[in-house]
Amino acid sequence: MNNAVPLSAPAPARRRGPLAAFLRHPGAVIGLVILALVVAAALLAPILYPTSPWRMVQRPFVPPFTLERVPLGTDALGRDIAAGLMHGAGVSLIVGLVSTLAALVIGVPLGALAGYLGGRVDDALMRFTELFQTVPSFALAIVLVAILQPSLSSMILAIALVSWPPVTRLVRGEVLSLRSREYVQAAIVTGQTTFTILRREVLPNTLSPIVVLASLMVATAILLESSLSFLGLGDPNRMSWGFMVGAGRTVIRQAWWITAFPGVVILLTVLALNLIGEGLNDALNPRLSRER
Amino acid sequence: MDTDARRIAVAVRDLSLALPAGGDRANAVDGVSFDLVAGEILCLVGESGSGKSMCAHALMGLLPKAVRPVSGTIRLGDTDLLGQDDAAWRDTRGRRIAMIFQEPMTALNPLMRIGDQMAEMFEAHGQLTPKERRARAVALAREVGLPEPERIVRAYPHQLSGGQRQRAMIAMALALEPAVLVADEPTTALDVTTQAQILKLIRDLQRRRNMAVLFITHDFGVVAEIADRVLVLRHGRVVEEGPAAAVLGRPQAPYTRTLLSAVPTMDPPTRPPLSGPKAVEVVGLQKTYVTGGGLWRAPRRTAAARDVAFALHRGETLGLVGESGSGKSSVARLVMRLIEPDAGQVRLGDTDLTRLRGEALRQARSRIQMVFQDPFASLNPRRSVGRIIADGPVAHGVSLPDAMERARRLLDLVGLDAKALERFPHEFSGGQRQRIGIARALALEPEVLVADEAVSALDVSVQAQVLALLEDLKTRLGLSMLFITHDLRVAAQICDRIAVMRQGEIVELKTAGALFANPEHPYTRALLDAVPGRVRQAA
Amino acid sequence: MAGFVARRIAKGILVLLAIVVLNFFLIRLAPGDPALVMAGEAGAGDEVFVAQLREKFALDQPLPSQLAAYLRSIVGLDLGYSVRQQMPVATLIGERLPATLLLTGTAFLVSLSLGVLLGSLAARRAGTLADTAITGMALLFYATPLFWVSLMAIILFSVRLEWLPSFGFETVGAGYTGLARAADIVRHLVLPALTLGLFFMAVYVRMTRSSMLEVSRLDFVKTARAKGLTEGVIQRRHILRNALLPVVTLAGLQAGTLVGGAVLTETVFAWPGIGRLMYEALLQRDYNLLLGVFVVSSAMVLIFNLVTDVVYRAVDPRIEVAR
Amino acid sequence: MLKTIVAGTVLSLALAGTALAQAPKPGGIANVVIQPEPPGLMLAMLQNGPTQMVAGNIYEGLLRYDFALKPLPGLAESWSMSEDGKTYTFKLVKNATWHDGKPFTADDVIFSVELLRQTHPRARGNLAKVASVTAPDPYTVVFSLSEPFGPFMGIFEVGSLPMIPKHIYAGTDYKTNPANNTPIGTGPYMFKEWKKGSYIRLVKNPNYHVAGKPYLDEIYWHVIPDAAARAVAFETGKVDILPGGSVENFDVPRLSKIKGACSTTKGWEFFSPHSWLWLNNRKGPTANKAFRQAVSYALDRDFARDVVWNGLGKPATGPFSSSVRYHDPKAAKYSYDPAKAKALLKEAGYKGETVRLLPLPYGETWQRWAEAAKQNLEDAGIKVELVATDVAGWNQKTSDWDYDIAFTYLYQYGDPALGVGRNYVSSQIAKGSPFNNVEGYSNPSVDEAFAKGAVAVGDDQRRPIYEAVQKTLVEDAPVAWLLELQFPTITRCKVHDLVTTGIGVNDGFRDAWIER
Repeated sequence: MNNAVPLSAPAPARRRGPLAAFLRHPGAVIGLVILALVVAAALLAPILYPTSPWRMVQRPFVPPFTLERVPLGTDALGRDIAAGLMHGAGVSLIVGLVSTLAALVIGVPLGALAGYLGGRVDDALMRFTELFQTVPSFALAIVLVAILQPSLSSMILAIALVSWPPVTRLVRGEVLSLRSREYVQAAIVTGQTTFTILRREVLPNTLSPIVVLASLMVATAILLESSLSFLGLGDPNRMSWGFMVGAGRTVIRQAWWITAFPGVVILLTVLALNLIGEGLNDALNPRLSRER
Repeated sequence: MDTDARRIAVAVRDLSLALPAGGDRANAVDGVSFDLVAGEILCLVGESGSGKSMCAHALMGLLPKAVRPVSGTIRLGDTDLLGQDDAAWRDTRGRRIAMIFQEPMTALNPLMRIGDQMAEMFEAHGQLTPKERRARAVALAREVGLPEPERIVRAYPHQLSGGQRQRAMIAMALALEPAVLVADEPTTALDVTTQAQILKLIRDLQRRRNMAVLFITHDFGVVAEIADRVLVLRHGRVVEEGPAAAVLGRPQAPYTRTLLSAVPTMDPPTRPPLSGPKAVEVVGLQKTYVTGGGLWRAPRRTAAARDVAFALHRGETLGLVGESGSGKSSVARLVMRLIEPDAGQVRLGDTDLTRLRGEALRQARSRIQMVFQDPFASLNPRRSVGRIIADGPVAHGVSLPDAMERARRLLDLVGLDAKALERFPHEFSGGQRQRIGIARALALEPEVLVADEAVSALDVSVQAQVLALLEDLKTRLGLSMLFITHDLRVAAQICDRIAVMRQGEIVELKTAGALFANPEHPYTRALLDAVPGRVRQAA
Repeated sequence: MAGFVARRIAKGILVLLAIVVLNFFLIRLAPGDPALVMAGEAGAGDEVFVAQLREKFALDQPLPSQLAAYLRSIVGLDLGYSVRQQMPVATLIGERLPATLLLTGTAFLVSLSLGVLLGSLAARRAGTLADTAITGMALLFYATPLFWVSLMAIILFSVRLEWLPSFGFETVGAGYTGLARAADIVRHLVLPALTLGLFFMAVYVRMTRSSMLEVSRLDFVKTARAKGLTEGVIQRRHILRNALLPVVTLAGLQAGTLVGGAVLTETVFAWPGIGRLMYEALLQRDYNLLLGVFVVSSAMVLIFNLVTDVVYRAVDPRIEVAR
Repeated sequence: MLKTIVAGTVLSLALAGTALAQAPKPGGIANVVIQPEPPGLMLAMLQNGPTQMVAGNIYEGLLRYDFALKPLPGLAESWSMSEDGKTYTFKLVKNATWHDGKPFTADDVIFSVELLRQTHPRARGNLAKVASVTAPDPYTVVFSLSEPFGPFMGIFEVGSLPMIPKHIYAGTDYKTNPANNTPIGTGPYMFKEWKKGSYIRLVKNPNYHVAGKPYLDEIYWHVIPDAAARAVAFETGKVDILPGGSVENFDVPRLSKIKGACSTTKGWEFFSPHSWLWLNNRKGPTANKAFRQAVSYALDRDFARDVVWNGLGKPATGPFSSSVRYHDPKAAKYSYDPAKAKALLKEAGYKGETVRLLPLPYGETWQRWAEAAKQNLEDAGIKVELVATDVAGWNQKTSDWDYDIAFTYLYQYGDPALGVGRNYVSSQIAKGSPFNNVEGYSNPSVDEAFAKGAVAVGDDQRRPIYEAVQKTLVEDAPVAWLLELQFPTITRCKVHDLVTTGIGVNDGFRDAWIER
């Protein structure tokens, strides 16, 4: 019963800022740099390539590094691969971020309610979550996009709808453990309302794991987007990386670069997000961090 | 004492262990020397951060990677342990020096049977056949007093109680008859009656086998109970060393004296009897936890409160003591309406707290406030201290500036600088945090304070300060207090009356003086007998 | 245990029914219907033709009665009839299921065993070059789009090196039997199973590694060290066994999704499994078949989860009490 | 026009000549790609492309057609037409049997006509003017028409009027007859097994009514859903025959150039697939004729052919494909002229409304084409939004008229009365079908011309009617014609005589043999 203070008492000075911890993680820094480049590409695309990335600017199948105007070559219709990559960055980021946000918007309140209220509410919400977790998620995403007919928004919705259950489960678990935390009980005892307690005491303290999960979800969403686009379920008006790989696969033998470049870019972006996620995890959840 | 007769098992000389750069001090342990002698128990005493556990781990070669020995020797026979390679260390561990740990709950592999974990000891050192190992495991289990040794070796750790697990750990440590046993706070996590049994077991085994024991503890009661010699550590340095009787009886170093004086005595001060109006009246409180169960399985029922009834008079401190699982914390939470009772009433003056719902309950809560056990878990790490204290008043309609002003006054009242308002909990020590927690509870100007193990997690010197503060505030503000603790010494010091709980029931309730002088219920007696250091103190 | 299993099965059946109802309506929200698809594919068709087809598909009935009919047949363990394919849905799925189970099962086992092996290696060597190499590789596979790897693998191993066949389940018409046929199927299996397995292997590597690192900080590991056990025994007996528990949970979740989640791999490698069947059924609006695939793959998920829990209970003696 | 056909015939004769130099050898297995997997093989119930392709080996029609679409004997060995064009008499081959051994007779023909009128939408239209079918003797069938029907001799190929065994289907529910899963016909190959998702296996019919044929022992139709995988399958030698449309056009030139690979664009003459953009004549900018003409001028058909279709096909000049009877090249009007398109848009008063463009969901080529067309239209100043759909969605949107512009291509079946008129006459405006007058064009003079053309007898009467209607249609631009499509069949050169008629691979492999 007597809770002795841990072996090495966490003296106040020992606590270092999460930012510093994050930046000490070499992978995280690399990830951040790559992600910054992707964001820059998305922002600069309309300036560097003001014309539509769909425009046929050269003869088809120009190999990369041969023409200065199209450094990464052209695709089967003579469109500039570099322009496509730049413009596609925006789509990938938007899909990744918005669908993750949407999943959080669904998942966090449900998880918080289930975890905090417990009992029947918890039971009902968990059964509901289970429903979505039981249906294979990629299959469900495909069906959803097919139902809504492919477009940017339907893709975002579909990705959000298949990716919220883990958020709910995570938040529920965190809230469940936070609910019995003494400072939450203290808030109850001091007569604060349930809503205030959730907003002020509970949710802010679930933030770190949610941030970590969210960074990984963005990565997964970008992969999902590319997979759906690859199957031809993307928005035909938006140039996206997955679309480029899908469109290029039929000619992969003649023109490897059409598939290779967007594939590599997807890989790097997802990799970057994962590295950032790991860095965040180490910085925000020191308990789980790697061997000292 | 005749030095020739002392057989030195381990000689530690000038041991210094370096902490990683950037910590609050350079060395965890600084120039420590001591001998472990066969047939003798050396107690290493100190508060948290004194480096006592590091010494123990250094002896086993189990220091954290970041902590390095920078000087000194640890001689076991002819070898300096600090200089040996991994293989030699493996040979030393378990066979020549064995160790038991603080947390019996986590120190055993949850997926292995107890007997297998004991047998592993022999396996690790290539002794005996598997069959013989099993037989020895049973014998060891019997030796440490585990019930039904044949059966218990086939059990998994979770099927054992805390005390049984610690016995199993001890059995394991003794398996290869090591010359030296290192025990790192082995009874800290145990209930007081269990603690007494384990201490006795260690003492007996040590005598029977003539082992040298290094016993790490923070509890002077335990020291009094078990030590032959005592070594007091502070900030990694030896403050005082000597035979137990000498150190406890005639401490030389001022620090030792401070520590010893901070240990509450078992003699309750005489307090005037109180019979004012009732601040809180608890009637027929019932609570049973139902876990598991369903269509095909009978649920498990645990009684947390069985017909609990008591009254708390205005200005009185009522102690609720008991071991873990006795239901004392549940009663505290029932009184606070943090959990719902199955039956019974909690009356706060004229108000029946158990009847209130929603907004009415929220309003009524300001009248009864709580101080929590864990200074690290009871403050929201993401809110400033000022807001933590002010949140309550704000929730009851006080404007934020006024509430902050009140917080400033309260910080002053609990002995903290007003600058603390802007800072965050992690910047404070455990004792300071507990003061913040008290300030938070007082912010609503309650009539009743419920303190749930409010000083249990604190070092003894800090504990004394916080107790004094509580006592002082209670008198000054005219509060009534329900004080929940497992520590009878603490209860003796602060309580007017004490209720002893067991399995959800109050078995005895009387004034502190009467309870200690004349315990009636056998359980109360057992509890009092088990308090470490009591015998020696009485002697 | 029997009670536990029975309870879980009862719950699973409820979940399945809910899935059926949900998806029944979901699917019908999609534009078009099977009659239109078939008319479209025929390249000719008039209103009479489409109306005939609708009647044939029983699409002229009101939606609730269609659902009621479907639920009735589901309760009787009948997945209905695919009018488009002119076959019972159960038969169609039954023909495809073994291929999917073979593919995903292989991918699963390979990825799990390799993942645990590499993950524990990395954990043991935490901080060393080997650890960096393994985690780096895992991260790479984790981030690589599955379809892209598949394409690259086909180009390299089938087209350039001509080591392995690029598509299909077996060499059709070769007339292999017995062992020769098995060997032939294995050759076809290698590429899809590997590309599918790479991602999951990455998942298991990461999971095993972090789980082992976490367990290695627990007290009982210190106890084991204090016994003088060798590092190998400590890793294997104390750390790995405990670290595998969360991996088992995750593996159980994923084994389930593998059944329905191999759409991409099956498409790229022309593997005759139910992932592809689902995608085709969707495009053809073959409602009964699509629902059937959903029911079967969801049932698989539930079964795998149940198996996981049973395994978990067998491995972890604490569960009985915790529940 | 005539010249092309003659040239084609000469070429085919020349090919036949070289083939004759090597005598066909019996035996061997053909591995063929089928895409997508057919929903069934019962040709009377299903008319999907893949069904026709496989089932063309199992079933037969009364006639076949050469590359110039002249009738060839099939199950009918000879035929004659009465002076008034209202009575047609067919003499059937006498040694034909069903795969289960029962003889094929005139009763089967009469039964098939009845059955197909119920189940086969195109046959229903084609047989509209047939008043009665009678059998004076077991091997003679007489069709009596209510009025003359110009293209009547063109409706008897296997896909349009397959012969169905009466003894199996009579008196049963056709839709659920178990024989639908094990189809029985008179064709050169018999159904053996179907491993769903993998392959369909046909075996040689030893009792085929043409002596010595067929040559192959077995045919495997492989289901490979991914286009790239299909290409690889051909390259690695897993399959020997890629029927038209089974690989993406991007791959056609490369695969054709592989050592030992041969390709032909022949075998599609009967179908003459013609592609165009449906332009919704009812509402929106596309209701304006000038806007529709602008669309036609804005499209770069040469780019589409050269880049999207890899040089396959030729720009369409009007509603009639060049292999359809009475095609008039002089009707052509629209060339790639963005400037003119812009001028017409101004004239139409187009104010930049967004126009929805529906690609045809039949694979990458069509998707690329839609992307290219979108760029063409945007270059001319039309704001275009691509709407993604799948097959079901596309069919629903077009048959509900919920589109502005939509890609399509349709078969023309050799005669304007069979495959062209349906898309332009006002009587064919009806929701629920994506193959009729979907654009909603209505012009009484066009209606009348197509009505007259169908019942007129003889080229001399029919030609002027159809030439006039082509001019009117081109001017009104109810749709924007794109390309006459070509779907080359790629084979290994060791496969001979695969494509011997204007129906191509769909006519079955009865002449095909493999050099070994």
